[in-house]
Amino acid sequence: MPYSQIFKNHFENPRNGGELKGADVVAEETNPVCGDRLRLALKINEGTIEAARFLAYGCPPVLVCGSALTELIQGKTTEEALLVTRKQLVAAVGGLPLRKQHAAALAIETLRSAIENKKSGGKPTFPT
Amino acid sequence: MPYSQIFKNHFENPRNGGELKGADVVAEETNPVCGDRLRLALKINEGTIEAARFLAYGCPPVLVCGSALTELIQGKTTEEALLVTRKQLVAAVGGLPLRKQHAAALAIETLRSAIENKKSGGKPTFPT
Amino acid sequence: MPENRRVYLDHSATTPADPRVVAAMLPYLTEKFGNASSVHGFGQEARAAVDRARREVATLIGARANEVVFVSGGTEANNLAIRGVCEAAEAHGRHIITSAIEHSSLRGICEALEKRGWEVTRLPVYENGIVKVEDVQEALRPDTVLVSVMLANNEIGTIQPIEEIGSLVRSERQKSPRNIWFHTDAVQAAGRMELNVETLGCDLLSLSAHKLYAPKGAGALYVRRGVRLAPQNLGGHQERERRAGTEGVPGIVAFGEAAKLARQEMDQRAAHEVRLRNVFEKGVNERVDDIVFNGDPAGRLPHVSNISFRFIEGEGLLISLDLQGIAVSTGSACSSGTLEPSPVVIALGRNDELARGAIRFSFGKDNTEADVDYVLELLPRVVEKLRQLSPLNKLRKLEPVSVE
Amino acid sequence: MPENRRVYLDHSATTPADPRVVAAMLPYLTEKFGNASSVHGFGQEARAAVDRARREVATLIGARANEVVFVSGGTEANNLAIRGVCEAAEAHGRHIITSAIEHSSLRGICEALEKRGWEVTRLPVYENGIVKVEDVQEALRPDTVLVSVMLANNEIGTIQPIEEIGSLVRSERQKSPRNIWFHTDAVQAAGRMELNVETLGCDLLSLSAHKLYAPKGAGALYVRRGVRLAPQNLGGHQERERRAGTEGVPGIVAFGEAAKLARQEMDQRAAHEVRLRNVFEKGVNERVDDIVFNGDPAGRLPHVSNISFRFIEGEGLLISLDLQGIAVSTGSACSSGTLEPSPVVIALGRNDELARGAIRFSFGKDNTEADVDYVLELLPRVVEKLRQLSPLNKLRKLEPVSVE
Ligand SMILES: Cc1ncc(COP(=O)(O)O)c(C=O)c1O
Ligand SMILES: Cc1ncc(COP(=O)(O)O)c(C=O)c1O
Repeated sequence: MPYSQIFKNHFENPRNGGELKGADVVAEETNPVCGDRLRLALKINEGTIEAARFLAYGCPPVLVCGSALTELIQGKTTEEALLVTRKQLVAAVGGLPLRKQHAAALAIETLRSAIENKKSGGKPTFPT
Repeated sequence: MPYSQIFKNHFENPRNGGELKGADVVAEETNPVCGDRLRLALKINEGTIEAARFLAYGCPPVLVCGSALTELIQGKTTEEALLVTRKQLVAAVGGLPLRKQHAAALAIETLRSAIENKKSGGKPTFPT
Repeated sequence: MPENRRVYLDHSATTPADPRVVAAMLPYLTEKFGNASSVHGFGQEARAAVDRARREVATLIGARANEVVFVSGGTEANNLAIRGVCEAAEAHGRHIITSAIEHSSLRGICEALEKRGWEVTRLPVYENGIVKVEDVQEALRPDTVLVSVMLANNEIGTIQPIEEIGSLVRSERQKSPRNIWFHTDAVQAAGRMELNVETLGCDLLSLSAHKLYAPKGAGALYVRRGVRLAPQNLGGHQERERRAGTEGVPGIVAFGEAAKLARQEMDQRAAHEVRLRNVFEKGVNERVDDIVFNGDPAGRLPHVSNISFRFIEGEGLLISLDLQGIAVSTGSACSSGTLEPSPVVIALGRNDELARGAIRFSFGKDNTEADVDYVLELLPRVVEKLRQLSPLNKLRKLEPVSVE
Repeated sequence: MPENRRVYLDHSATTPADPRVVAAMLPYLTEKFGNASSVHGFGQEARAAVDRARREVATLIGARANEVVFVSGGTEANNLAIRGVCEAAEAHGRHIITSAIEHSSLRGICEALEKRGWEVTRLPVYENGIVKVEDVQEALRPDTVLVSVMLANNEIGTIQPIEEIGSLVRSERQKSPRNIWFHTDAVQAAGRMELNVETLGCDLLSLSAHKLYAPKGAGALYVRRGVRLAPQNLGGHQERERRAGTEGVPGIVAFGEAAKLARQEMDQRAAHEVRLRNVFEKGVNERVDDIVFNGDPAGRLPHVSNISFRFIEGEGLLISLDLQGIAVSTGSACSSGTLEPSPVVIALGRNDELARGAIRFSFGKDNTEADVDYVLELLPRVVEKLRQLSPLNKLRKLEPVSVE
């Protein structure tokens, strides 16, 4: 397997996988090119992300980025979470080959969708 | 080496190689395409080939055919010798690959030159 | 990397070299290392070994030894066949008929020809993954110079009606004497089913050593006497001017030995593999829901099982299994690592989800029932775990599996 | 076939695999047999080994790993280089410059290009067997897209002025930015002399594994970053889209190990071979008259000695020696068995007789002084015996050896 130990660890023991009961916001984004799909549900209390859960469809990096992303953002304010970059996420999964970078991009995009959705007070982009 | 045992035997122990002192006739033919050269010297007594000697320049089949030819014709009358075919000679050396058949052809040709030369009472085709 | 047990179920991608094959090959690395083009004893020893191997490979496919051209592998065999025939026949026409499920090498060669102005008809394979002879008949044109349909597919194992296509092409040639040749890629089929170039009626046939328990680095192209073929690797007299380059003697010797063993053990290998596959498929069917089997269940090679697992993606499943020491593949070996859904599964009329969720399990002569038990124990758990993490999983109870 | 002693003096034709190389390779035949394109552990293990080998081969020639393309041998490397560059550069010109003494593979490729309308300038090599840089300069035309001159010749071992030609081509490219590439065939040179693609200034460079104590069946083409190269074996993503086909992992691993050993042991091998060759050449010179040494005595690879024996033909000498267990060659390995006088020796200005009487003795790292003694003992006898049977022998005392 051409991935790092950190990657494999996330893949074998994904953190925060599943639905989130009583989520404040849920976003689901797909990569139109390859069909990868990430769903992110957040519980946000006074601007702080108290809980995050993900679901992933796609190649392993999508799942792993979902897992790592939830760890990165839990406990952060939404402002702080918005500052998380694709590069940081890639580092958090122990690196990704060039042709798998799009998985991290999808994760960041889904995070933005979720938070911006919340900010604008809108409905979840994809209702549970 | 892609040759038969008989072939190797002739090659290692050529019969009747060398010049022939007091030859009645000497013929030397060359293959103009590849430069192979065979020289045949005969001692002929009352129509019978009493001795034959050869010299060869060219790939091993030329030498081997020279050697085998002298064995085939010694003791034969010139008429009988003229009946020796390329096929017989090839058989006598244990077979030849297709691309080496020309060596046997050269040997037969040299034999004919020698005998015909003698018949017409002419000079050796290539004086010693 | 797996800790304990390792179960290799990817024999369509490559096979381990048989110890008997390695033993046959070893002397040709060291003491008998001559260049087969050398005139001296070292060379002739190598030449004799190459000739023996050529006879073995020829026998495996019912050909004459001098109709076998050794090359570096299946991809080169396909290149030499297609590019070689097309280059030689160009003046007679620039139309090829092939199938929608050829190996990526054949696919790539055809695409390159299209860029140079050739026309390529790709025959459909329908839901069972098998070409229809009527379609070949219909696709034939006066400017068709080559029909190339694989003998058995590398992803789903389906066996194509080569004999029928062969007689079609032959009768076409008889109707009006012309340049039209029939090639079949037998890389997957060789060693797994009876092969005879006379019965098949093919003019060219590709083989690869590493698919039948010989090392990677050797292959062969059968070229029927009389076929006009432009060599592709130029500049030497080897292989009767059809493929220049110092012969890869050790690989060729190994290929010969492997061909001999394949011929001798074919029936027993096939029976063994079918038995394992049946246990496997029955087990998966009982333990995992929302799956679709791909490829005609009866008209398949004995060793392949291709299954689409809904709601999840093949690569995730592949890697999850790999972490347990189980080696399988998604799509064809060459294209794994890229994100395209398998064109073969798509050609069956499956949607993208099913294509992306397709996994190939390919058994080999050395797999055991214990291997199958191990996979049957782990596979359902791994599938379930991934499904639990999939946003598509919610469709699970709603939609029955439908195969469009 | 030889009875007792066997002395192999044909290392330019091929070399035995080094036992260390075989040991490095063996695991990749059996346990580590994965397909390097497979995503699972078996595949990644193979991939990692291929990458390591790529680095070793790159290091041998001072290149970056990703500039090394693995192929099946030196002939394929030359084909990929020449045909690949020419196909890609066709629009810019159809003129090639090469030398009169290239290996038969390169010669064959150039002849094929000529048939398609390309023009080929073949540079002379003069009596010493070395190309003159001025001749390259003079041959350059606005439509020249490729210069290909071998690094060291396979029959006489002469080393060509590649650095100078490299800077010439580079400065040509700088004068007016254009498509002109420089290829060198380093198949004979690799492992026998220091090689660095930066110093040489070449854009492409061919290698063959079996010339440096690895098995036959692997080779490599160095392709400098930025060179436009049309792939020749199509239909797969391997080798960064430059050479399709399942990688011949065992052969590649062996090649990598052999490249490492060649780098480490180059100086000592070269010194050993030069020592043996000097003893040999001195001995022959003392014991046999009417001979001519071919190729620049100083500007040669360390291991080759090429001698024309007057009045006799090479093949007879070759076979006579073979019957004593001594392996040598006439002409290049590929063309032996045909009757053409060596084009290389002819290119030196020698006549047909000298060309046909030329024998190549090529030493290797495992030859010993005893080997040389054995040959020195037998060679004069064998030569004398053949001369006694030669109709040309009568010229012996009449004409001194003359080298036109
Ligand atoms: C059907 C088919 N054809 C051709 C090939 C290519 O053969 P090779 O791997 O020897 O290049 C393969 C193997 O991947 C195959 O399965
Ligand atoms: C200079 C040169 N180039 C190319 C080749 C061809 O390499 P291979 O034998 O690997 O096809 C050879 C070997 O015969 C050679 O000596």
